[in-house]
Amino acid sequence: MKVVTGVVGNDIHVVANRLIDISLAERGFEVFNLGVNTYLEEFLDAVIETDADVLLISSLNGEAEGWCRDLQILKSQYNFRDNVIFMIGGNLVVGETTAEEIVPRFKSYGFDLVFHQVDLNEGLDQLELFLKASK
Amino acid sequence: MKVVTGVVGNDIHVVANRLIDISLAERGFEVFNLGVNTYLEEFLDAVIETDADVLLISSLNGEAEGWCRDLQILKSQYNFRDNVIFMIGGNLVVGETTAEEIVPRFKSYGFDLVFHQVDLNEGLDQLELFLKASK
Amino acid sequence: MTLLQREREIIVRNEYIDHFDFDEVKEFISGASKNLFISHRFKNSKEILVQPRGGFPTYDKVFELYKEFKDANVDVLPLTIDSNTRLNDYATAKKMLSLSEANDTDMLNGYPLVNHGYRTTRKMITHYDTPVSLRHGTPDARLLIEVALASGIFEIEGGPITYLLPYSKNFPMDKAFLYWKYVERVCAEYSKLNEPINRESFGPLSATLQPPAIVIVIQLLEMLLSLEEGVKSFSVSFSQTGSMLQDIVSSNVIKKLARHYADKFGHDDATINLVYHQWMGAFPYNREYSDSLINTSTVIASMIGADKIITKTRNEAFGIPTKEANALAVANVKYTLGMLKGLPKVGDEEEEENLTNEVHEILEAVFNDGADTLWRQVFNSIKNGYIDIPFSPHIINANKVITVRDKNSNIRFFKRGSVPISDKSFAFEKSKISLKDGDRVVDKIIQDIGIML
Amino acid sequence: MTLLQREREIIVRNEYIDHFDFDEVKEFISGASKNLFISHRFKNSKEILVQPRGGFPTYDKVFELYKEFKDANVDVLPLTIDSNTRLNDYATAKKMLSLSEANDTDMLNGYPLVNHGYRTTRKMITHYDTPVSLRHGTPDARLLIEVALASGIFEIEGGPITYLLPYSKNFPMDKAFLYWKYVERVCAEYSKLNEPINRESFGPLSATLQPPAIVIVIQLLEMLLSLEEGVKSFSVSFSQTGSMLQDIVSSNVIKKLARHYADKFGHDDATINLVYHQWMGAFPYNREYSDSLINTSTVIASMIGADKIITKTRNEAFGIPTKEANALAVANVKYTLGMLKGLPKVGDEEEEENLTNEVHEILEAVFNDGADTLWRQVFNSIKNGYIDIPFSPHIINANKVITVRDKNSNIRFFKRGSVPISDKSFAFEKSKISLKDGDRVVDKIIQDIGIML
Ligand code: B12
Ligand code: B12
Repeated sequence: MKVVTGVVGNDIHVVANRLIDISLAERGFEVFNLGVNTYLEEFLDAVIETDADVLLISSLNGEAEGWCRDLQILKSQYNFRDNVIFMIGGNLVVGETTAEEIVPRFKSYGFDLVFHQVDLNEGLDQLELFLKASK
Repeated sequence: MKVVTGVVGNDIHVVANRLIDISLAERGFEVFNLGVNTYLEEFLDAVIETDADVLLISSLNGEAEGWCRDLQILKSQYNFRDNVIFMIGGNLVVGETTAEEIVPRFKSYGFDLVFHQVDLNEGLDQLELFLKASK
Repeated sequence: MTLLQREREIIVRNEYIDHFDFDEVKEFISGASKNLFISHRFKNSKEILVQPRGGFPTYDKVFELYKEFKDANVDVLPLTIDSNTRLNDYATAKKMLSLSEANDTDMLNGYPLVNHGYRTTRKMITHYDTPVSLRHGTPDARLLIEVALASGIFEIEGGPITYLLPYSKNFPMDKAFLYWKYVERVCAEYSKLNEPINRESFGPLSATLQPPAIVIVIQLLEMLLSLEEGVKSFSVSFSQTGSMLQDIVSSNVIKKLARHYADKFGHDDATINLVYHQWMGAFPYNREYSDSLINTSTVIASMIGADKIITKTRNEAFGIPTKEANALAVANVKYTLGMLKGLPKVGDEEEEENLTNEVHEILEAVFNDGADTLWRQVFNSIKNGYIDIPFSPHIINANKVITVRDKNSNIRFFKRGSVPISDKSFAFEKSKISLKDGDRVVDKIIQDIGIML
Repeated sequence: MTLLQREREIIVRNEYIDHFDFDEVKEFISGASKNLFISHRFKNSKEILVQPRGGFPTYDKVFELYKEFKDANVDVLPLTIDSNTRLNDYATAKKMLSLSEANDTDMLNGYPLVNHGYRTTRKMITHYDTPVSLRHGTPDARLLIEVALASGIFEIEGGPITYLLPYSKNFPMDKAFLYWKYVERVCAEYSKLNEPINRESFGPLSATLQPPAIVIVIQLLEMLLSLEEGVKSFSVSFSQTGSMLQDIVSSNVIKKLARHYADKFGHDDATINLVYHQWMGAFPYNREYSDSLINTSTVIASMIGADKIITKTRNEAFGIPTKEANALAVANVKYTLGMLKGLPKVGDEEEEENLTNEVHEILEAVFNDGADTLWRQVFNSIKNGYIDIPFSPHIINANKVITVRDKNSNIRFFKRGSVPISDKSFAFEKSKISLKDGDRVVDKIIQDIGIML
């Protein structure tokens, strides 16, 4: 399984990104880590180039919404193969909002899995469950 | 002006009592301090004996209610001269209750001035105002 | 039958308790779980044990309180006794207990242990299998501690001085000494059966501008009076003074002198631990500030290397805390302690020397008293003002000592009264005080009482 | 006209700002209230100054934020700049500012100072008559600091290393050095007119397992680069390491070495202050614990004798704090600082010696680099990994250093990469680490990052 990952936008919070890289590798994924400060188009290009199964985006500084709300539109322009999983997690908005409010919103932007203030291991467990279920 | 003061019931919190003693004296009152652990009857006896103008009771450990709710009854048994002021202050109940709830209750027991969690200087200022007004 | 045993039989023959079965109790204690003994925890733990305060009238409410505490990862559970029981008024306690049970409101400010009895209470204590500490304030605690020990409560707080001078107006002091001698002896007896029963003194006293020298003297004397009767595990304690430096100095001195005097009096086999009370004086009417205060005292407890810390809550100024607020405080303290490891050793030579001298000077005067026993020497020393604590409600206390804070908040003797510290020591104290011209001492005292407001 | 002045004229000729009147600004600074200068406060106050973080898009919201802070008795106000301005994207900042003003929602994560301009901003700053500190993270801060200084903001945070390695992925490092040289020079110029402008370095860096030796080296180098250009008042800083002892050791060493190197390079007339950042790493998702953490770091700030403390809030893990939560944190910190007076001097000789050695060893390697100027020596040292910070997002950072915590939570070098500490120093570090057999370093690192959770 191939995963493209990185931190979206002008966000430079790198700590979780390093840990995600390690954890994905340990779980047997082939990881392409674009690092911090990566724009949505760069992510999508990388998914195409690597023929990835999963795109796992992090966002910590609250910028996620601004950078990701056009995912749906971009998805329709790119020609993804079926079953690419779009996943985002971290601290997704500025200020405080509940997950109940945020998750549906980000799903409507085109994400399959959304994790607001959720530990990465729990998120990765969920990813594996999701992968199993959609097999 | 003569004031009888002390801490009611089995309460041994003495710190405020010492300060009240000093503050009353400084304000020109003649003070009869019965100290801590004083029962209501002892207070009333002292008022009679000293011909006091004010009875100033402290209570800190939450016992005030149990010891003071019979003041009205006792007052009618003792033969006080007019204008004796009955005053109580400190931390008047166990647990937390608002002053709005407590003040009327203690007034109904026969107190003229009731101070729950109020600084003693503020209380003594109020006493002096009250004395002026009732002259 | 020993004289003591005869006295015990009389004490437990009381209309408010069921038949007291000494043999069964002996057997229970002999076989009791090690987890119930704080002396065992002290031996096997390097961490500071955390103990809150708390007690409610009914069994069920205490059971729930304990559950809340356990969820907050408490180390030692408290059992605070109601004030009627403290005055041996079991009749009123009984009445108020039934009212509390019937109406589901608290008609008592603690747990009436004697009325509940040891058979019931033991269930709760063995259920949680955690050390419980008895917090009372009872001058005549003979029956109370019999029931407590039989229930599985293996730490008894108090002492003839520390539960008298701050807690009573006129209870006869000689009686207090004799009743506490009983307590020590019973604890000593039971200590032979399993792990030792721990005794703890109450260092905070009136919790208001208490001079460390007097606090330490009292701690050492209660320790000696206890060890003298055969107690093998004893905790000295003091409360946050308001100056981090003074806490550190007090801690270094009390640890050193407790060991020194225990050994000197032939009790090298006794274990001595140090308990630190979070700020015991007037709390601010501000929950945030109270949290800050509590946290700061947790840091200090770590720095001074206390063996146990007794916690307060953010509700302190307002009233008796709910079980939730109480458990929250425990969780926060545990969190902070968890982050403090490998702290540097700190001290202050000059201050420690001065405090050590003062303690020696006062103790020398006590030991030089002509009486034939230690307790009588102590009795006389209190009566003649060698030992004199500020803000005691007790009529026997001399009330001649006046203390104020120096510019760094250390508590200093302003007037020494009859306390026999040397001129040199007193000069040291006075040299630290800076009252400006025209400053009135009473204003300074008021300000110093309200230092945390 | 000097070369610098010519560059300045060009920089301020920018479509997003109104005419920049250098003469008027000069006059304003010359006559500005002393209260606006933190350098003046440092000189005349023995207390630790308290400074929060914070900034909002609109003038009105910042004005309110400041009011809230003032009510909480703040000492130094922050002005945090939005991220577009940080990247010199004034067009976007302008658009988002109008949207924020029109819709009353925050479309920027800070104050777009350039767009607001100095004439407006100065009103607010002179109104509060309190020192303001510029918090940005801008590699090319030339225009920004011109506007800031003209507004009355007389403390500028940042530096070519500390605002680059943790904050950027690929901004060219040589440019960063040159742009910051401009900043230093302008600050130096203005420092001649009234009280000195204070420059402050950003010691927390990536805020995650940063080894004190590297932090101190970077602090000293940014200090020297600044003083070299004529700055006379400089603050070195570091953030809570997670070990009280390591904070104390770091503080003692950085204070001593900052003075040492400033003097050695001929800057005996410069004032050096120490700033302590409350915990900058991952916060718990628990407001109570966060309060405890914040309070503990306040106590540590007092113990290490910092000159200024920069505060966090109980909302840290959740998101940007409201002005109320932010002001509450300030009030609590002030409360705690108020109760900590006359603290003991603390240290640890062995640790301080080791840390001092490490700093000297790394600096020696930097100064031995063949380049002709200090900034080029530093540049080369970063490029070749002499200076290497864990968890930097910047592509130039070597990323070969690995640190873990020892059993007392001190941060230790596990791999030194190319950092030129001696074998002896490295052996000392390694000797403290106890990884059990079978322990994986990555698990240890994850645990060590989450130490406060
Ligand atoms: C360390 C830190 C920094 C360091 C970063 C150093 C670096 N280069 O990495 C420094 C000091 C430089 C910094 C700078 C800034 N920061 Co910052 N920072 C933090 C802090 C304290 C910890 C972050 C961290 O490393 N955590 C440890 C890692 C392991 O955990 P994590 O990142 O939280 O991620 C966890 C989960 O989110 C999850 N996760 C992450 N990604 C994903 C993805 C998936 C799919 C899943 C399932 C899970 C997942 O897994 C991780 C482990 O559980 C947080 C607050 C906090 N959380 O305590 C603020 C915080 C993230 N920062 C914040 C901000 C705003 C900034 C700044 C803009 C400055 C400012 N105005 O305050 C700049 C950002 C500049 C920029 N261009 O982005 C805000 C974000 C606000 C918001 N979302 O509302 C926070 C929340 C602080 C706050 N309360 O204001 N910061
Ligand atoms: C110090 C202290 C003690 C010391 C007392 C030493 C002594 N002999 O004086 C010790 C440790 C011995 C102690 C013991 C106990 N205490 Co106590 N104690 C306190 C504490 C921390 C400070 C009291 C104090 O000295 N304040 C300083 C003085 C100057 O202020 P003050 O007493 O609060 O009085 C102010 C005002 O109330 C006002 N005031 C007082 N009287 C009057 C009268 C008038 C007319 C006016 C206008 C104003 C006024 O003026 C003062 C200055 O502003 C308070 C909590 C707090 N406030 O922070 C608890 C507190 C009063 N104690 C309490 C309790 C319950 C006890 C105990 C029963 C033990 C227990 N179960 O916890 C025992 C009491 C035994 C007994 N028989 O009474 C409770 C009372 C609960 C309630 N009301 O709901 C409190 C509130 C703590 C708590 N939150 O649980 N205590």
